Amino acid sequence: MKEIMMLVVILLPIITGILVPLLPFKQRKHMEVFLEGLVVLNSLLVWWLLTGSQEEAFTLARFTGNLTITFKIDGMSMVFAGLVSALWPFATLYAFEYMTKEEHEKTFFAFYTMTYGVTLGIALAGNMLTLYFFYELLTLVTVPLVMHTLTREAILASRKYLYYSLGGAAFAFIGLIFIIIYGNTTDFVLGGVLDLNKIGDRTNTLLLIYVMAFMGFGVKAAVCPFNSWLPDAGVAPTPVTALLHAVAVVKSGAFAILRLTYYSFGTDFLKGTWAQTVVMLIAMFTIVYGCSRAVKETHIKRRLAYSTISNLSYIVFGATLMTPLGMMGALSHMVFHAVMKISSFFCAGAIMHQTDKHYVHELDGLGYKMPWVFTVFTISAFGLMGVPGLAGFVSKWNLASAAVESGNPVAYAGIVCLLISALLTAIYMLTIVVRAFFPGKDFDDSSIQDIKDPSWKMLVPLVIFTVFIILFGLCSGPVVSFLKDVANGGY
Amino acid sequence: MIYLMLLPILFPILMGISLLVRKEMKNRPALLITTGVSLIITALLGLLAIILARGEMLLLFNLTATLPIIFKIDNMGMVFAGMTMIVFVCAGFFSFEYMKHEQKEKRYYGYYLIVFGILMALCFAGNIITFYLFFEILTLSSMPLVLHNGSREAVMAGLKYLFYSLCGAYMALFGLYFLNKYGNTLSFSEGGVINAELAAGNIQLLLAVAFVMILGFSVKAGMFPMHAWLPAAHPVAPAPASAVLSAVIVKAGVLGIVRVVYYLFGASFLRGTWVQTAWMILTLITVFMGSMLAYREPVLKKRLAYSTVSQVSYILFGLSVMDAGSVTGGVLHVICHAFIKAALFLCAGAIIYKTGKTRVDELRGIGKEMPLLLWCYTIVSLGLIGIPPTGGFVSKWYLAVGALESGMPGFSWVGPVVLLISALLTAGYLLPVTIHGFFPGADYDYQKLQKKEPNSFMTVPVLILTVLSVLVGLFPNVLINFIQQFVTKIV
Amino acid sequence: MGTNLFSNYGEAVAMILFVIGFTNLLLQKNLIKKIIGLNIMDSAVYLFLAEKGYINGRTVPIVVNGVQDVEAYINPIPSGLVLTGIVVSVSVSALMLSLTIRLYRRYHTLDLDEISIRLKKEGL
Amino acid sequence: MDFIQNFPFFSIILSMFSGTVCSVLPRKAARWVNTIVVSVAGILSLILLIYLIGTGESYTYMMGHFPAPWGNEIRAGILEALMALFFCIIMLLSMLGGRKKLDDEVVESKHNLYYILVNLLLSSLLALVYTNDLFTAYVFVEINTIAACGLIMIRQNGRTIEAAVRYMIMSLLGSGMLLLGICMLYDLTGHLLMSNIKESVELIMAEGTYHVPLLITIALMSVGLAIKSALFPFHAWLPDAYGYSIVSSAAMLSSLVSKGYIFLLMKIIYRVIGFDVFDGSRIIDVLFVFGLMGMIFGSLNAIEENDIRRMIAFSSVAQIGYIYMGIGMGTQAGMTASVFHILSHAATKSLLFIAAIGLTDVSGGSRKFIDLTGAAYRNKWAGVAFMVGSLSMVGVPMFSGFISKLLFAQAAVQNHGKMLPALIVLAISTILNAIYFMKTVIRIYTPVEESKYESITFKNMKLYAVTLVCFIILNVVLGISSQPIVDLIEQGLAMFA
Repeated sequence: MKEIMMLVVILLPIITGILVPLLPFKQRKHMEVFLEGLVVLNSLLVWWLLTGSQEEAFTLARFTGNLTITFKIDGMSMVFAGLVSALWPFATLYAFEYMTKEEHEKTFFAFYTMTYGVTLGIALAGNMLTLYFFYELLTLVTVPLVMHTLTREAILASRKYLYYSLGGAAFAFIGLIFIIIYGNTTDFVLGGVLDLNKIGDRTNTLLLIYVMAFMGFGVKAAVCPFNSWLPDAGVAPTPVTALLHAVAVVKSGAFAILRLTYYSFGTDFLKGTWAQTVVMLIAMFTIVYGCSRAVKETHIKRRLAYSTISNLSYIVFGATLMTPLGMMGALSHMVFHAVMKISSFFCAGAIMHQTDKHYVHELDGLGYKMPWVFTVFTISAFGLMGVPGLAGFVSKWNLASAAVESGNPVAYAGIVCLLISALLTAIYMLTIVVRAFFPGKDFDDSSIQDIKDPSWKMLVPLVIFTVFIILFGLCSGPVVSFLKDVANGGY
Repeated sequence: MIYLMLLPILFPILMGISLLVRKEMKNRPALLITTGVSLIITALLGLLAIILARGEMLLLFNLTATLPIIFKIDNMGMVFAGMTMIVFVCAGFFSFEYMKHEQKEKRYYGYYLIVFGILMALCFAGNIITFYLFFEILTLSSMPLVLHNGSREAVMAGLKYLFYSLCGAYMALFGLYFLNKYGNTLSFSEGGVINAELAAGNIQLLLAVAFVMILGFSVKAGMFPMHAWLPAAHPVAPAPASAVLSAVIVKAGVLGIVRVVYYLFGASFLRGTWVQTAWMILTLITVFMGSMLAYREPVLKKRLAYSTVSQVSYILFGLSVMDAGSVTGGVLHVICHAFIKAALFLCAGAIIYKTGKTRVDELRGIGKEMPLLLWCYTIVSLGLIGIPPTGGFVSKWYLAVGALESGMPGFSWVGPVVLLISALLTAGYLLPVTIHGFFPGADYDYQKLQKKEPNSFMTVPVLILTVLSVLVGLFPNVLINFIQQFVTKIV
Repeated sequence: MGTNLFSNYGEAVAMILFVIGFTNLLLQKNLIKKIIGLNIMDSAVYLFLAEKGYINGRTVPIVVNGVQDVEAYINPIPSGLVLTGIVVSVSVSALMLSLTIRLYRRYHTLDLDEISIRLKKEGL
Repeated sequence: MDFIQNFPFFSIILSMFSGTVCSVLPRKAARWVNTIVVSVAGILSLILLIYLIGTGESYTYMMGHFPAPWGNEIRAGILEALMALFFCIIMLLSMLGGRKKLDDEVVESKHNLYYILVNLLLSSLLALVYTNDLFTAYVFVEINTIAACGLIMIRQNGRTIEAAVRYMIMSLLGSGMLLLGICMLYDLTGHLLMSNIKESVELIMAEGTYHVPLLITIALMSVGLAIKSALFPFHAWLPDAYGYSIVSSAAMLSSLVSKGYIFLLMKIIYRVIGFDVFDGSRIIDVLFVFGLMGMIFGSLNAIEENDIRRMIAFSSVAQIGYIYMGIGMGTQAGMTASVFHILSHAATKSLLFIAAIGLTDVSGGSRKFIDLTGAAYRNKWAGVAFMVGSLSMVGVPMFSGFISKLLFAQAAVQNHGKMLPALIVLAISTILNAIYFMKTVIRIYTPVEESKYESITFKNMKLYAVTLVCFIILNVVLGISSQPIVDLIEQGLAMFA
């Protein structure tokens, strides 16, 4: 029974999305109710699935040979699916308010909702092929969202996004092939499925392939040098940028990397090889690179996008530690960063929506006009910096202590990168905050007299996310221990 | 009873927040009363906590599974706490008058109270995590004090302060990660927490870590090479704020170093290593350089800021010697310097408030205009130079003697020499104000002279501080015995 | 090697002819010359076949006065192949020629490259 | 012997005669005859396929009463039957899909001629598939060439004639080499029937004599066929030929004619020379390298192209490169992948051509991308079809392209020497495919404010839409339930050897 439910939670949003343009809604409100209702329902279903007892794998279709489309719920899928399904309803709610200013929102909501299903597909994928399949699908359903505004740069951005992702997939595909050939099975098994007898003396080739596949999936996780699509994709409406380019899409890239490293190639095969060093260095470089670009950037959303790039590489760095602790750190940052970044993106969106200001230097003194938004933004900024008592600190702590535990000198250097990036994060986030709250002596707020906080639809998600940032920060015990179980193969 | 120690922390913070969120209040007296009362109450609560909850340990909650938030009032903490309370109350009352000619008083008092609470928390922190938590929040919450007047210069200085301190904080955090692995526990315990068998083989690594942590905290303490923020940040703040910054907040860095060196790594672990040598060299450089710069500095407040740089490094030098006597001297100098520097800044503030003069060469005849103030100034200056019978003399005496007794090759005499030279320089940069103030010279026309003695809001705090600094010098034994008895435990 | 070459000079000539025809068909600009090249190439192959099919001192497998024993005749299949091949090449050359005529009617030239340049100009 | 065993012969002869009949019938009748014949041939081969799966072994069928080695033979195995079936399906669909264009673009008087040519093409293809005799193969290759040339130039304008001439020249070069190769082989072995030749080739190899001539022969034949099937760098004629002939011709040329030659080559490799001998020769590496280069350069040309039809044509250069790469790997798996790719590419490419024509029609007949903006909204069916085709080409799962990519990659992994180049080029060419196909898809789905072209509704393109749907279904079937087909191919290859 529950096996079928896995399929249902994936298909329900997709069907809903297809229905949205077809159904004749009397007025916008009806559509809102319809969508929100179904999304919430789906999320509830997902949570019901996750909290339920362990289920068998469910095989949907069968490609050539033993390649199947299979769904299974294991620890990682619980984390990712839970995360996505927790965020989506809020994001949708926020989108209703935001999209009032945009055109043909029906198509937007159609694809937006379909993406939900596809992302769940990635989360629940039971083997590499399924993951790959939904990974490709994700690219396709999100492209219309990127090119939604249909401006020239939107189209260019969507093209770039498409080329990068499909190209990345092409390399990930090679990895897939090797897992098929050299693995006992393509299913995800913590610790890897490679059959060492089959490999024989071709270890180096396989490592090379691993690096290729890593870079392939890394395109979505925006590792250097394949990250330039992400800031460009910021032309999309903010709900997209916030949820997809801070959580769903990019995290699915990181998710895929985790799957590849821990569940397919296996850490004991990769650990201590040159491949590990290479990917770790890539991650470290990206961490610093993203931050420094963010500091240079003056467009708010692009700045946040760059910050996302570096934060994603935190996750990737955790993954490349190739220890259970590292995975735990990666997962925790995956969750916590999602909450923090989505709230900061929503703040940026709210600012744009209320004031049509897009650049940092335009924000002077807005802090007192939109106190809610900017308080939330400040908190998320502190969180991203890793101020103790907020979510960011915990995940960074996990990552860094995992790096220390791993005893790998490169990882020590990685800690330095983490801290440098924390400092840069402080620079690029707090300059915004300071501008907003301390506009300077001779600043006249006549120009921004009539600016005020957005309506509840936008504020509710913001506040809730903030609460979660603080909660995770103060008593992250349960979450972290759960993640630790996941990383150690519990569930 | 044990929760008592939370009151002096939470009460001012809550008061401050309530002040911040409350909308601009019209009648000034109400604001002043609230602030004043809460200052007094906080001080009393602090006293109460010290008396009643002393030596007890309070585990508040766990940040993560392994990171408890612990409060513990030990002797070292008491010393710093007492110093903090006195200075804060004095400076607070001083600002009631001073802040008349600044806007946004409410915001100022709000942050002032918050900083007070956080400093108390720092003093009472029972483990390094708690300390680090409040250390970072201290930076964030004291920044508004720096950039209070919102001028471009102030904002820049504020950001500089912020980024330097964060940089330091993150260096400390870097060490934290390693302590987490190589230490038995993270809570402060006399003689260090390093786990011998874990540390075996990683000594060099740990030494490097220790050095990084010392550097990190020494950023707040304005030690060379990370001192550049201090001369920029302290002078731009309102005078009472700079008094607090210079007298107390820099001491947070000192406290951090004390905690790291004597309560985490342990003196025995570091004594005689390259870390001690390098650290000592840095302190000596700072001592000399600070006085030198102060000597060349025309603007009074900047000059005082530089003097802070040099004086705090006296303390650090004392600590770096790791000899009972010198450490005692250092801790004693913490107190003396706090009183003295606060007094000096308040004087400078009073002068600016009354006459608007900032440069030393403008101050000719100031002694005729406000004799009482200048007398206080002169007395505390003598103290800072280290002329008996003021407090400064005692502390410096202990510093020098300790250095000599420590018998370190070279430094045992290089240190005292440097201190001596710097003392001379101190005389060189402080006394000219007195001299020109009282003996304006023949061409000073006494017709234009009118009394500008500020009202008691300003004079009383200055007087109190002066008297205290003298008292420390006159009856040092009480303090010294108290300090020595716990210093001997940790050295 | 040399001796072998001399002993079956027929095949050698066929090969040379084939190469000549091939290069003509490939490199000539002029369509007619290309077609001639084509024919040379084909006939070279037929020559080759015929040469291989002929055995010294035997006669064509055509029954005139009573069937003699098999040794008297050469293998008929190559000759059959040659005939078929000739038919094919005739038809092909006919097609080519007709195409050439069409092109010439349109563009009044036999130079293929020039034609394609014209086409570019037409921008069709 | 069962009656069903006659079917190959029937289908060949039927289509040939119907071709001649078409010349005298009126236009509509001719069209019907053509349609019926193609479908009948399809059905026949389907029955044959089922029959063969039942018996599980191939058979040779004696033409006339001369037994081997004198007589002429037809051979039918699972693979042959499958190919024949597939060719019929594709041809039928392309004819239906292109019918409207035929009426628009070709003068009435030429229609009969067109149907004649199509029937001839079909018969020659079937003959190529079924024949067991090299010389017959050669003859039908020529017939095939002539028919194809006719198909190209049926639409009378300078471009097509020029294209036809170029096509002719190239393929004549090819067939010349093929012919010479055949003759030399005959000279070496004294046989024309594939099976007999193979025996004597094995003999030669065993004795170890005549290596050089054998090598030359292999080279001549494979290069000849490679030229005819437009393997890079012999593809100069292809873009014009596919780009300017009428759509159904283009579809058939790209997905049938060249594939017919490739299939013949495979047959030669297996049934004449023997796989191991071929694998031993250098030629296989040459084919491999040319395949790789084709994959890259074809796509690069396609990216530069500004004309949708020519773009698709160039993409088939790349796809043919895939097939030759598969052959060049010299493993059974690689061969299987190539055969599967023949099918999937046939399905996808003709779909793309036909969809493209629908898009250009609603864009004022212009094939420039700038005019195609938003075409997918004006002709929804064509838009969807084109998207499906593109996704399949890019190799998105659930479509046929993905499976062939999968098979290729798996095959590549088994050949250690050629693994990395193959895989990397595979990945790169995927990216390039993505670049030009997705660019086009985004372009046609970018709405324009006020379009100057009227959009077309389902009513006035029923047949067209139906064709597209059939193509899409074909694609998806190949993509999802490919396992049985792959099994069939493997069995068929086994029967070959």
